[in-house]
Amino acid sequence: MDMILDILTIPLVQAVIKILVFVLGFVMAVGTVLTLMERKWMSAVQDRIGPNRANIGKFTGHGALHIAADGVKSLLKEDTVPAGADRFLYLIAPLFSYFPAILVWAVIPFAGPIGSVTFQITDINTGLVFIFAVTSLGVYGAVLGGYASNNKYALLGAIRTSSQMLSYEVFLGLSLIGIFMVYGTVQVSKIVELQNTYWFDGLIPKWGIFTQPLAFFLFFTGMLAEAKRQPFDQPEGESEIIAGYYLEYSGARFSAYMLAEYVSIVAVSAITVTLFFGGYQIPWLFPDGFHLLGYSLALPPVVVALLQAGSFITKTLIFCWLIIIIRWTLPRFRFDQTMDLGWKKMLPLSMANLVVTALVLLLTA
Amino acid sequence: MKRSNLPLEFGAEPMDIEIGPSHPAMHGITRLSTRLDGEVVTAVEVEIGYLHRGFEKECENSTYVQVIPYTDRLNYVSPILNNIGYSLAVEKLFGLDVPKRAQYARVILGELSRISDHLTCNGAMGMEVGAMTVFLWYVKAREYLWELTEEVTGARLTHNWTRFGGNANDLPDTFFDMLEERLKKVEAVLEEGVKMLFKNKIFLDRVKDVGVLSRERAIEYGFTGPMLRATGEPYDLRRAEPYLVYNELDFEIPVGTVGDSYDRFLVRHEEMLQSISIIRQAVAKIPKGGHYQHDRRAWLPDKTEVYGSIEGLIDHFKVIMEGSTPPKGEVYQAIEGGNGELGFYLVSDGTGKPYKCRVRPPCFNFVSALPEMLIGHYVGDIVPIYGSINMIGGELER
Amino acid sequence: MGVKTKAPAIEQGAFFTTRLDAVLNWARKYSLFQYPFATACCGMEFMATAASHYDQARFGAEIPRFSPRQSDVLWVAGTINHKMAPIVKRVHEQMAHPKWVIAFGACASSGGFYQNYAVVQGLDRVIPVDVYIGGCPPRPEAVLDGLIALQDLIQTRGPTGHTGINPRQTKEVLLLSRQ
Amino acid sequence: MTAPAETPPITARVEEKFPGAVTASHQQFGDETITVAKDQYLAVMTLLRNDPTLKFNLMVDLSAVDFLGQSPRFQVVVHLKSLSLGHRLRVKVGVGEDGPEACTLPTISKLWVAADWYERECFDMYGIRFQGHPNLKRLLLYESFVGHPLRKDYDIHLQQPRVELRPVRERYDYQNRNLTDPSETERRPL
Amino acid sequence: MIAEQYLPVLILIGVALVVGGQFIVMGIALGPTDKSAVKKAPFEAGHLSQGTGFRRYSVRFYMVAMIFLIFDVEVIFFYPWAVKFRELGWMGFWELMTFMVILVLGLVYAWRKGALEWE
Amino acid sequence: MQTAKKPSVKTVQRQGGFLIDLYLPAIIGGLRITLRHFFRNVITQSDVVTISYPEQKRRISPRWRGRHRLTVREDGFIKCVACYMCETVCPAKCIHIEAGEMPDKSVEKYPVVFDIDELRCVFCGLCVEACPKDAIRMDTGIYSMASTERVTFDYTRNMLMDAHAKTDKTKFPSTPLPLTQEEALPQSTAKLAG
Repeated sequence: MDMILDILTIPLVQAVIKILVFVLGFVMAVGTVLTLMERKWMSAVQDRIGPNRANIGKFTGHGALHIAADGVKSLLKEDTVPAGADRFLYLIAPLFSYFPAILVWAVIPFAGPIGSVTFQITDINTGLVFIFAVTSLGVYGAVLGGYASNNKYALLGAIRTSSQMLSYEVFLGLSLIGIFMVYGTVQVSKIVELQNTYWFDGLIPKWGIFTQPLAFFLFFTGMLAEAKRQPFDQPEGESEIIAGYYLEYSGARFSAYMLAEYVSIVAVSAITVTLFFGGYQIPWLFPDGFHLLGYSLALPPVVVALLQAGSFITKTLIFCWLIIIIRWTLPRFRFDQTMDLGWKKMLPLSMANLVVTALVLLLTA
Repeated sequence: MKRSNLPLEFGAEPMDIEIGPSHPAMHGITRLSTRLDGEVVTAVEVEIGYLHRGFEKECENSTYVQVIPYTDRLNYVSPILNNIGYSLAVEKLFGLDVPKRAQYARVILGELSRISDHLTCNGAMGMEVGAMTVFLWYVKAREYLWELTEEVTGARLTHNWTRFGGNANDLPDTFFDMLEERLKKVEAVLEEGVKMLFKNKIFLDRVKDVGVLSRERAIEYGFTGPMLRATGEPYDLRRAEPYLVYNELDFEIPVGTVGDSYDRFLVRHEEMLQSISIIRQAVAKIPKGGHYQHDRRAWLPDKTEVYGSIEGLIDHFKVIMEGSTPPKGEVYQAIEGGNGELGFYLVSDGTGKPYKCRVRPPCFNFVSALPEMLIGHYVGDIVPIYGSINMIGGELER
Repeated sequence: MGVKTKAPAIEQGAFFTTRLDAVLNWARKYSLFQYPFATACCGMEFMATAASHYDQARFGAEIPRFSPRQSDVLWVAGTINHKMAPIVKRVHEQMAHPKWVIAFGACASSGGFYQNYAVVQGLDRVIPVDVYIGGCPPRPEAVLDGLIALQDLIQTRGPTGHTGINPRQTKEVLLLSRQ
Repeated sequence: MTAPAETPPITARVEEKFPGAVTASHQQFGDETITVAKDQYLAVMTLLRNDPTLKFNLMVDLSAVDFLGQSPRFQVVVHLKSLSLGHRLRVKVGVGEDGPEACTLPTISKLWVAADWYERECFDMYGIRFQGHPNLKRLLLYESFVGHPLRKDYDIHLQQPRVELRPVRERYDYQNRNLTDPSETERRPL
Repeated sequence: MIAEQYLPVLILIGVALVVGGQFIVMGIALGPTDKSAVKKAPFEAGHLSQGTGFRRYSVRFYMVAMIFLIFDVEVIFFYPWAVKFRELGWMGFWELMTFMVILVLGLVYAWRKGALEWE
Repeated sequence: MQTAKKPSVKTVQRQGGFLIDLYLPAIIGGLRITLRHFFRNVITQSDVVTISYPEQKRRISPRWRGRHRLTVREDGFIKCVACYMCETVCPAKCIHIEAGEMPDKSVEKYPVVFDIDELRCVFCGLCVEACPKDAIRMDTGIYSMASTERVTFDYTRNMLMDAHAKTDKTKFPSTPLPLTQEEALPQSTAKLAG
């Protein structure tokens, strides 16, 4: 028993366990389920029922088995490689889509620490910069895939992806600077902790959304674009360039792209929640329990951690849902309008946000 | 459109890319061989004919009444309008009078058809710029209308409903029972469409000032219908050359100001509302009476006559075996179809088969003007422009 | 390139009996990504089938993929004329295995009443067809029946569909009269 | 067809400007129609478009009729409409079949852009060549198609496939109008 | 310290590779293959593709890449400043404003020059 | 030709302005609609219009033109007299009739072969209109035909008569018709039927 506990105290072992639980147990699972949920949710928006027929005996699970069907089928589908394609790049391109979606989870805390045990895979002290760096890796998946396909539509998709990502990366970084300034740190765990401080005698939490409302909109928009979700899904451009960069991909590799897309939705939601919606924080819940206006309710640390994890997961799922509903509400931008929005509207706005934040902070300091 | 002052080319190759026929935005049947400089369309060649079904040849080898099912499949989104147009042309050739009730019925179903045409067009335009939900709602609304027409004609979209001298059958009571409720539902869907798209900057950005064609150019190209009205020319055959009972009905002709995709969208939307009002007026005014006036040259007598009298049976046999035999001559009859002036030019040689049956397809002109509308725009603009012209393959290529 | 593409290894056995195959076919039949090759009037009914009232998404046949690589079933909805025939043939050949074809409506199935110089008298003269749906155009109910027929076909015959099977030699006629 | 006693104003105007150009005219079913001589066709069309009392700014339709066995064999029919003045006119012009220059007609696509595609379609369907047309090639059919299907001597069932057609067993061969598979019919009497 | 912090990241990279790689490996292992010429031809709406998909692309796209490089590098300079912002106070603010003004000028220049246009 | 009425023209209103340029109001407005649908459909399913087809069936019009049937007389003999009217009028030429005569000349003619290729059929209903004997009808209510084989769409005379036997006469009541010729025929032919 002691030995097990000893092993558990090794940070690396802890990290592996966390990876297994958080990434494989939560992120991949949610990403997979989202593929179905998107179909169900969009059906609800469109007054339909959505997939519900796949069954084993009488069990259908309201369509849950369609995930299994899709997965098995895609593996058995022919794996096409177009003539003239760059075979190696074409082969490995889908891998790159997973980097941002999965690496991001390294620094995202699921709950507050209990003693020395943290619920964060690793607390890199340059956490935000790490997020920033990793999200920009996602472009490779699309660009390499589109470029290697030897297909003109795919090429268009690839170029669009790269331009769009480049354009949105800039103000994404700028909009985060406001957060740095407000919380004075780039370490993600600290930012989340600091979001549990309050204005007006512990009444209103200093969540990112309240301290940096404009930055939230900028960041969320940028993140939607990074995840290539509507209204920024020009790289896929269903009705113009058919399927964009993954046009030539079939079977398993196509599902790899699709799954990566959903996993990155989860990642985007998690980042947004972490930075702007208090991460795992529940308002007025402190490590020792609730405190509000003098009233308090003491809770054991494990319960607090569980509540926090629950809050984080709930918030993340709400954002996943929101992103999907947005997709089925809005039309998509034209490609040049996406670029215009990025360079000509979002970038100046994020600069202005920076200046205003600096001014406000200095004047109130 | 604003042009940058950078030199256009730094050794970049233009990209020739085939868009269509099997492409989501081309509705399956048009091929645009485009040349792109980056994202900008610099040259377009339109190729059509992927749905050419030999309509005219088939007509020349069919009797007059057998042509009616073929006309259903011209503009298959508003088939009854085609039925009406063709029947009016043949009736003009015969010199037949259609009972008032049949005329009103034609107006009602014709306008229902027009609404379903515009619903499909506007919905598809939404879908093509990414608003899938609106499209599905519009198709849902169209479904309500199709149930209505099914109630009358016995088919959802290939109705084969008009005959020479009236209609195949009368509007049943169940139709009138369902009508108002269905129209209300359609109005509710349109209202939702307004809220989803009309003030949405993303949508406006996509459709505003794209595919502009001036009034003069539009007339040069022979535009009619919503496409022409969007440029500001209030040419509507229901008013310009009234047919059926449109003179007894009040409606406004919506016109646009700029002539871009957005105006076309708005004009179609407004036309749907006008059509709903026309239907309400027509339902209020529809007289009692017969739905079909038999003429022994034109089409079958009533079944009671066939079963009951030898003359009726002979008429019946004659008209089936020889076909309807109009006098010699030629006739052109145009009506306001879903897309514009839908004209039928018939040449009769006195036999049971039309010597020549030509249909003047309104969207033929629109597609021929595509290069002018597309060049200089972005790849992304192809979609809303193409969507706004409401290309209907059956009508375009016959 | 002849009519017959080389049958992939997995497709050699035409009839599957094992449990594993049953599972795999189950997955195939409930995950039918479709390539809507909608050319004419039938395309309107295809829309209607996909829309809220009939919602063919219920069968897992939801996602229209306009890329032949990603689609499993080619819905040819509408007339195919001789100008279009090479294109539909190419698209079909470019589709990744396993693939199925549904001829949607009278024109696609047989040419319908267009018996003239322009129209191919049935899609099966160009590419093998797995399911025919009659009607001009068929009601969405018929379309769904066609889809169910295809699902039954996939479940019983595996990934081959009709390719290479002489329709006259088999007695397994999956006629659906569900009314 | 004989000209009616009272010459309608459009026909009169054309005859006034180009005496002898109108070879026939009628007003059947209220559609005013003139038949013009082939050599005067372009001039008449220009007049119809530009004359302030005519102003036919909308070219509605252009097609042809094949009167097989008559001379001239084809009749190109143009429908015109004036949006400002509200009147319509049908212009017909005969096009012969024989001779090197016979099956041709000057293009009016310079006058109305709309005529461009209509003339291409007419060429495609009837084989009438429009001189001066910028891009006279097949529109609806494919380049490898031989013949012009709307000519009366083109058999409606003559197909020209572009891909190898697979053999299909059909109960009826609709091309040849016969039963190919009689064994399966039930011929027993009731 | 560094190793401890970043080792999990390495493991995560491994996880990402495995998660993505499983599809690729299984797809190749399980999927049927067909090597016919038509099948392998790139899809272009049912036509034979003319020319290759690898081509030099319009210069606009490279312009964006360059502008991005410039701006992104500049943005990086904000990071240390932002973190130390409270300690630097007004002095730091004005220093940064100078920097920002230059950056904005750069953006305005690029904008005016049409480098952000998509024609 | 009727005289033209003066058209009243309405210029459509183009949207624009500052509020729209902000993007957000419209996005929130749109989200409100979609969310309303979403919650209604998730919670009460009140907006869901989907018909779960094979289980649920929607009412179709009694006039719906479905698969054909060949009607029989009261004595069970086929009403069709092989007059070729339907074959003549059929635009799809999908009807194939071969006439035959009864040995005892009790009826003039009857169809030895009456085939309809339902795959070719375009369901225009002209055959029903053209039939002088009310022998062919399309009111079987069979609106759905799908099969994996082309041959299954070839309906022979007996299959079409089966369809008559199975037609739900209550659901698709035949329109009242006057006394027809064959109803007045002598009952002797009844013996020959079957």
